Amino acid sequence: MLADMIESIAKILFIFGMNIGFFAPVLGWVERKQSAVMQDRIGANRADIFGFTVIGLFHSIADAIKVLTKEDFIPTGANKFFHTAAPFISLVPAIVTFCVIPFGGRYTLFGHDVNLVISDLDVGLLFIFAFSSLATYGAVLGGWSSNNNWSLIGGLRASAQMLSYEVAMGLTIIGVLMVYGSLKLTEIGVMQENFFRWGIFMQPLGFVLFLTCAIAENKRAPFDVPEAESEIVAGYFTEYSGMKFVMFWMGEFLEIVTISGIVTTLFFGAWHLPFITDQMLLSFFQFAGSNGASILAMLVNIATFFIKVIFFIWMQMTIRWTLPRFRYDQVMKLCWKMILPLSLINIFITGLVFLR
Amino acid sequence: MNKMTDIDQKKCHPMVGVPIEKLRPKQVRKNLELTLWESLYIFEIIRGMYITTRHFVLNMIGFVFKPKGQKRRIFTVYYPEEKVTIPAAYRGRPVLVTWKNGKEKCVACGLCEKICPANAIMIVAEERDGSDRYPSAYTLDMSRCVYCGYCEEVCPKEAIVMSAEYQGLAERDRSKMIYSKEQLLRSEESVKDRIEYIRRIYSKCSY
Amino acid sequence: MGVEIQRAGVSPDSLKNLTDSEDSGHLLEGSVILTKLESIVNWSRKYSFFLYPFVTACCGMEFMSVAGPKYDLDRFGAALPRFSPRQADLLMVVGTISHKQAPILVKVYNQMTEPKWVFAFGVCAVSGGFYDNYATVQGIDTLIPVDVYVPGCPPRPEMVIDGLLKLQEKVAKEKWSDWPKGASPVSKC
Amino acid sequence: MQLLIFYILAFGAVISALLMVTSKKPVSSAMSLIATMVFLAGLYVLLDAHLIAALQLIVYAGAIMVLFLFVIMLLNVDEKEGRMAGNTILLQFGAILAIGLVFIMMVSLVKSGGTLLVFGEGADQFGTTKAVGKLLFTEYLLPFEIASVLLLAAIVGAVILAKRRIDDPDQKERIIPGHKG
Repeated sequence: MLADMIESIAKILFIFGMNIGFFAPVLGWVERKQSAVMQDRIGANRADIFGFTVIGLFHSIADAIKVLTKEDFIPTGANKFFHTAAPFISLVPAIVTFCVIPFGGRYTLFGHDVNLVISDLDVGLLFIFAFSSLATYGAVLGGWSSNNNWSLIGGLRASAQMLSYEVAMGLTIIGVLMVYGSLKLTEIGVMQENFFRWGIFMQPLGFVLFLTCAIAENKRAPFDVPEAESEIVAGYFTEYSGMKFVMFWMGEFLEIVTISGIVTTLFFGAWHLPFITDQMLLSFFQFAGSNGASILAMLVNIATFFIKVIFFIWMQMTIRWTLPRFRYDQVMKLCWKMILPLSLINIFITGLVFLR
Repeated sequence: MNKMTDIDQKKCHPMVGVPIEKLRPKQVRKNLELTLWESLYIFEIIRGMYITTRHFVLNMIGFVFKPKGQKRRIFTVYYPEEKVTIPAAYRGRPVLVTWKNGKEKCVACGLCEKICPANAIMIVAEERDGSDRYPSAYTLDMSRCVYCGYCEEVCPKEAIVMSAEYQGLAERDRSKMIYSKEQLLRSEESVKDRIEYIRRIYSKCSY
Repeated sequence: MGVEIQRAGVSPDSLKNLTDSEDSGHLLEGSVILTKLESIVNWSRKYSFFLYPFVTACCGMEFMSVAGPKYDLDRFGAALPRFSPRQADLLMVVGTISHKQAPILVKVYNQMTEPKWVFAFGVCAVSGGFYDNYATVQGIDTLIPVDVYVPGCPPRPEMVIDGLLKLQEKVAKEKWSDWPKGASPVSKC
Repeated sequence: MQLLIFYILAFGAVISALLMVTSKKPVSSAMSLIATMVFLAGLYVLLDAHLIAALQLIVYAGAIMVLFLFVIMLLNVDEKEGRMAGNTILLQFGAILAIGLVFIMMVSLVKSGGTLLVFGEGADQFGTTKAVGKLLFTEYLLPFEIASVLLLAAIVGAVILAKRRIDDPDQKERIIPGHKG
């Protein structure tokens, strides 16, 4: 019982620390620096503490402190409760969804069975969908409660876009579910031990469609019509300042991590290295004793998982800095006329092949 | 027009300064209907991402293994530490040129004051030893000056020229931007390039 | 349609009261902790300007060239343009402000949240430039307080960076007791 | 522990349901309804019905209520509009109905001897996706199919309602030539 407690607390702390402590601040810096490198610039590099500029990493610290000391503004006529609650509503689902994503397999440590997922839910995927659908309210309420027309339009756009892409996303994932026959993310992970059983080989079309839908659900660059600067000032967070505004952003950044986690788990073999099964890994580390071997294997698996996640974060950032924004009707057309039929075709073909 | 541009005795396109042999008409697709390949989007997106990724990777390699002696790919000017050299044709802030003995060349004729479109110049003329005219006060309002170069062009004595200076012009106080004569004086040596340039360029184009 | 500024629980304000109250003023005057905190916050503000580009005229081109790869405003941490004044720190007034445009500029300034700074970019914003006529505002400092003036028509990118460095110096030396209190210093327009 | 969580969730559900009825602003009402649904989903999780909980969140809290909010925001519904505060007969009828419902519930609670709530005592596979799916496609196949036919009819109806009639002379002028519907 105590061991279970310690295990789950350690896992929660790890994921929470990884998300809030590492990814949320560092992604702000990464986005800045990556865009700079991609555009042949140098990027933020002048903030220094005692003469040290850790290639501009202190700029995100400066941003954080500045944002904390910025005036917190609530416009007149705004609904204060919802105006304050909206950033939290959009931030919390982004953190919570990570608790069903496995970041490692199953190991036996000192006679104790360790499963590297915070909550091994039977309906893991549906849980993610449920909470990502709750994230809509953050945008909608933020837009409505600001008492501002730009915000309202942004909120309406956000809700319409997120609703329609949720439908499409649900359909794109069904192909994967048919292949692996489970909603449990750990089971899906275990089944991808064989390199040629990875989701990307089973469902290449599903992968492309899912990534598109996920980016659209996250409201990032090619699909950032809810916050289009050229049309509606800053969309649903026009009236937000200081910390609340940054909370929307943090939610966005954490959702990038979550999307990368899901894509890694469903399509890129979760925590497995290609061509190396768990058994091989364990036997490879046999020199360290049985406990040491499983600890080493665990570390290798966690590292593999997070390297894959970081790769997909990088990929999403590249997409964000490469593609221009869609028009609103194009976003809707892409969803209902392209992705939805294609995902239905994908389901049909998968059914033909696998359920003969 | 051509007289102005073939300074280097090279045949250049009058507009862009590119040798004519290198100029090729660029084909522009006028029809906006997408081909089937383009309307699939995905391959075009991959092509775009290839370009950005190539830039990213090459620049990252350039960061890690710094090329020695070569021109670096990232051409950002690290301004306060690094400065670009400015050609003589650049019109920086106007300065008053002095003779070798430190006296200003200006004879306070008032032409620059008249022609200045922003009314930035104000001259108070006086006579030295009963014959030499000189400006006892020459104020230049830098908060109004638009760097047009009319004053330089109209000056009969080459007394006011556009130098290559551009630093230290930003101020926290607007009243500090009104420059007096003492702040404007520069030796002839420091603006030699510009004086040569204006001699060449204004002798070619006679208005 | 006037814009009313409503201030809800500004965190620096409560801290400021500590230094401002008369009886404790002499005690906390040179307080190490407050000075340290002040300098840390000022350091962070110095390196994290979110711009609001109020671009009305040709200087916008030069603004783009400063923000572009060659001169790269991002090096100073001032790269993120926010088009909502609520989120911006630095109002960049780029270009000619006509009298028709003036109320809009003042409105945008009033809508910005504290702390905020203003950057006059180009001679038109500094003094009206050669538009010395009935239609143009003779310098935006007749409307709103300006922190840095950058002359030039348009200014070279280096001049803008000079101005930004000057502003950073100013921000680093700021004292919390100097910040404006209560309503915005600019009246409704 | 489970009982404590149950009480928290149940209390939250009841409070938010009351808030939904009593609050004056339509948006607050809608948000309270969403809160109720989230709490109910928590109750389902307590009863080991994970699939139902997830579906509750996705379908009701996630999709349907967003549409509700959408409509409320777009129409900007006034506070007084559509409220039946003035309609005393309806109010009385509703009160009687509610009291009757509470009475029936209490009777059944007394009859069952206080063991209405049993946590985690379902069958081994109770509430899993597999079990629900199996039941749905074997025992309850007919109701399931009928429901799907009903939904299809609803979709067709919606399409017909939303479709632009080309033969309608009033509507015809509005179609922009060359613009693909």
